[in-house]
Amino acid sequence: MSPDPASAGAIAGRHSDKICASVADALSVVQSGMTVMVGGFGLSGNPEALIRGVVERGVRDLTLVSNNAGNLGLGLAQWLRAGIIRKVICSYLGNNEDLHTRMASGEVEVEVTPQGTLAERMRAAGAGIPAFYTPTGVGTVMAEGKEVRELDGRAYVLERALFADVALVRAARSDAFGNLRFWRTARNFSPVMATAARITIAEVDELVDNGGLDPDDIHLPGLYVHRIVHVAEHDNPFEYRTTRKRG
Amino acid sequence: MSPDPASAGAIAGRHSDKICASVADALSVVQSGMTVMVGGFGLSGNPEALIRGVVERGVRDLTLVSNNAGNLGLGLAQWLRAGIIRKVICSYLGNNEDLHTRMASGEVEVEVTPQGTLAERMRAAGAGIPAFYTPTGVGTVMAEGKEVRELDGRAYVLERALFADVALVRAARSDAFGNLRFWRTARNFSPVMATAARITIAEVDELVDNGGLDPDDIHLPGLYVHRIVHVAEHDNPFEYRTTRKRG
Amino acid sequence: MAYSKEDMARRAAAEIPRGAIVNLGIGLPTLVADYLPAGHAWLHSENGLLGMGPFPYEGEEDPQLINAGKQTVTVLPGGSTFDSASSFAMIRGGHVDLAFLGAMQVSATGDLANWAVPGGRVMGVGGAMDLASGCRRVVVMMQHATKERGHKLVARCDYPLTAVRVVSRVITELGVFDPAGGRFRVVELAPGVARGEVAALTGAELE
Amino acid sequence: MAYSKEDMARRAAAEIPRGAIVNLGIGLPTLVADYLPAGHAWLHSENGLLGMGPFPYEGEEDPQLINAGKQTVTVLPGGSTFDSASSFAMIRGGHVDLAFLGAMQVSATGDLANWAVPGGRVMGVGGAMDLASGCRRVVVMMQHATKERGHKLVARCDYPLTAVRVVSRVITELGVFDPAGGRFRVVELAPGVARGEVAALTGAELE
Repeated sequence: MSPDPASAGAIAGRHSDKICASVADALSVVQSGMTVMVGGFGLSGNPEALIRGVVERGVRDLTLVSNNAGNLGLGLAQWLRAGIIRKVICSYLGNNEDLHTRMASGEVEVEVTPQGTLAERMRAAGAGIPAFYTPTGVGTVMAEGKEVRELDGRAYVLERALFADVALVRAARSDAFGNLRFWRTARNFSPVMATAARITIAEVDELVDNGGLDPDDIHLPGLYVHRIVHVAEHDNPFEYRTTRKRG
Repeated sequence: MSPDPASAGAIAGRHSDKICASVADALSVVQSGMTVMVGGFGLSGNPEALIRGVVERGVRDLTLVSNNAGNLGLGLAQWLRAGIIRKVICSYLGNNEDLHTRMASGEVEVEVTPQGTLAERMRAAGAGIPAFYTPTGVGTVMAEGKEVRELDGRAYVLERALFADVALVRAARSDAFGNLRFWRTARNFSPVMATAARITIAEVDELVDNGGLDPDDIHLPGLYVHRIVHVAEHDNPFEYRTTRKRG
Repeated sequence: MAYSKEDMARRAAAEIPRGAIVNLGIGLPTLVADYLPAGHAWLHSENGLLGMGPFPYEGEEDPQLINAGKQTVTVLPGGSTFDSASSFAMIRGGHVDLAFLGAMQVSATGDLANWAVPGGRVMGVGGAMDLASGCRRVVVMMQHATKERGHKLVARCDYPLTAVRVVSRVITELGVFDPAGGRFRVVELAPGVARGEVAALTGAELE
Repeated sequence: MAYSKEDMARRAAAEIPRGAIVNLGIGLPTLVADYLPAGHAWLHSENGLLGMGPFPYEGEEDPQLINAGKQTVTVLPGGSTFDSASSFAMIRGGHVDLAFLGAMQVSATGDLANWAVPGGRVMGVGGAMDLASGCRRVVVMMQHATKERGHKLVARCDYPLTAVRVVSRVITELGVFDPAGGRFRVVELAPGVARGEVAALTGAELE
């Protein structure tokens, strides 16, 4: 497909020929300095090949929006190790040493947002809602510097839509138009990220023809997806492998 | 099930034994003066048995929230003919004579809202968002009496969440917990209405055991559904039956 | 010779880039679908359908598969269904590239009036305001003037507004016109239509 | 004799009405699941799962089926998966009946501090603020005091707040306590625990 479907003007059709031959091809629109949303919850549901591909592409100064920023040196921690992140907007750092080190040194700026507010800000961006009131964070540091307003006797904080240049998501199945299905809790932030980004790139485990998915069975309609790359193999690492004994 | 699951206190479990033996049983929580949301787009996807059942129940002074209020004497026009509606909040009246007559006589108050704003106000109610800014309606009568605010150089109007006491929805398939699947464009407002109402009653074409629906295949999770009634037969009237010639 | 309705629909179809997401309003705009090559663009219907196909063959109508005009339709391979809040999130969020809408009045600054006649029956607004203010580009298709030769392309709308400064282009039986800051720029005239004739039927200056 | 962790979990489970939607925070609250009869309540995990089941049998772990603590879990019949915005809409919208959360401090007016230690490492807030302010009822499970016998049930939190006036009940190894407008109401004491002992370890008056 052409290098940047978005550069051809506001209403240029962006919904043809989405299938890319390689990860590098799919990522050809990603530039240094961009804000990039990456789906996944911890190490689960990560677009693994796209994450590696961004490092290989050599872009830098990225603002990363993701619930976490990798962990245990895996996933998005690879971006931290490669030194290509300027800022992280996330809800949870945990014991991600790669992030703690770089935050302490000042290399990476970190903005922490409540997880539900993070999701809703992206949902708002995708839905054309520039701002909304939420009870989350009222009376806490999260409300500092923001408008707080009482409505029907309860206080709410005004939160703004959160946009991105690019979203990288992982899906279990896609058709040629980019209608996506996710597997179990790998869905998490990916659908709203796809709505909030100017360009969404989907790494899909399985790719089928249009018609291969029933219209009622689609988690994310293809009008939110602009580039598709089929990646059959994934590491799917466990973050905490917990089991019970067979009784 | 017990008469009113909501009356047992704020955190009383409302998610057991949802299956009702009859339409009348399912509707036993509906009282005069309530605000009732009803799913469907025109005559498509209507909860037909519940609509009839509300008339038979004899409640009145209802505030109806629905995209339309029936048409051609069918669907919710039955409520108009029965004289049980005090107010309608809708986006489109069209040539619904039953509504025009009663609006003209002053029997029924009509509040018109843009269709997308109607949907988003219900989505907000369900999602704990008391108010949001939208570009829809700025510079029109829809913005009169509402706060208009400029954000990043564009004007937006503040819209408020829209709640209901009860939502009546129709689904193609439900399990015992009330996880719902809809058929094609019969989905329309039903999912957001279910989130915005204190009690949601679902009329379902097919009822299966828990486990009969895959967790990834659910359009509306059962935590938004409180009463289920299985209704196998529906009229499914056509509003405008348009066809093409076989060529 | 002025454009026929079919000419207008064909001309409108030429506005649609390949791979666009398009919403067709009720009335004249619905004819545009007939002039779209297969696979060229994706039709969105605000009641919760993307990838809308033509009317069904007789005997295959599904009362639960309809468009925003409540007509029975079909869904194409690659199509999807969704709820109303999701559908209008697409519209409001700028994910629908192009809307073709009917109109009663369009102003030379792009204001649109297409939902209510002063003193007329209250029909409601449906999705018109959402479409007009949300879609990336709005093209109006309408008769150039009323039956009584009253102006519909005007300096300032006196009908209730649908949205302010949203119309990019107007296609009428007399030609194609762009609101341009107080005047209408003449993009093209239908074959045999004289500029003077258009000027007389237009309530704002032509450019 | 103070409550064991298992006693605390059993006591917490007794707070759950049949048919409730429940979110269990990380740490102590996760133990509550072990004391829920099958089918009694529905567990919600904020990363996008309702109807969460126990840990999988060895060999059946799915790295793409996890809870909010990133542990592998299972899904029960009747369960559903959804995206994060939908999941937090459930929480914020008051559709989750009950949350059990850990805490560093709880004030006698129900303020909760459970996400950051002053001067400590920035761990982030995750879903704690959303859960605390959104769920219909918040029950805290924690040790009554710090290892150094510092107060955790306090008159006023001096740790960064998670949410204001949200905690209905606190379950500790010493008993069950309700924030009650500036004092803690003693709901019950663990067997053999003296009121004076609790008073010494509590930073606000008991009632």
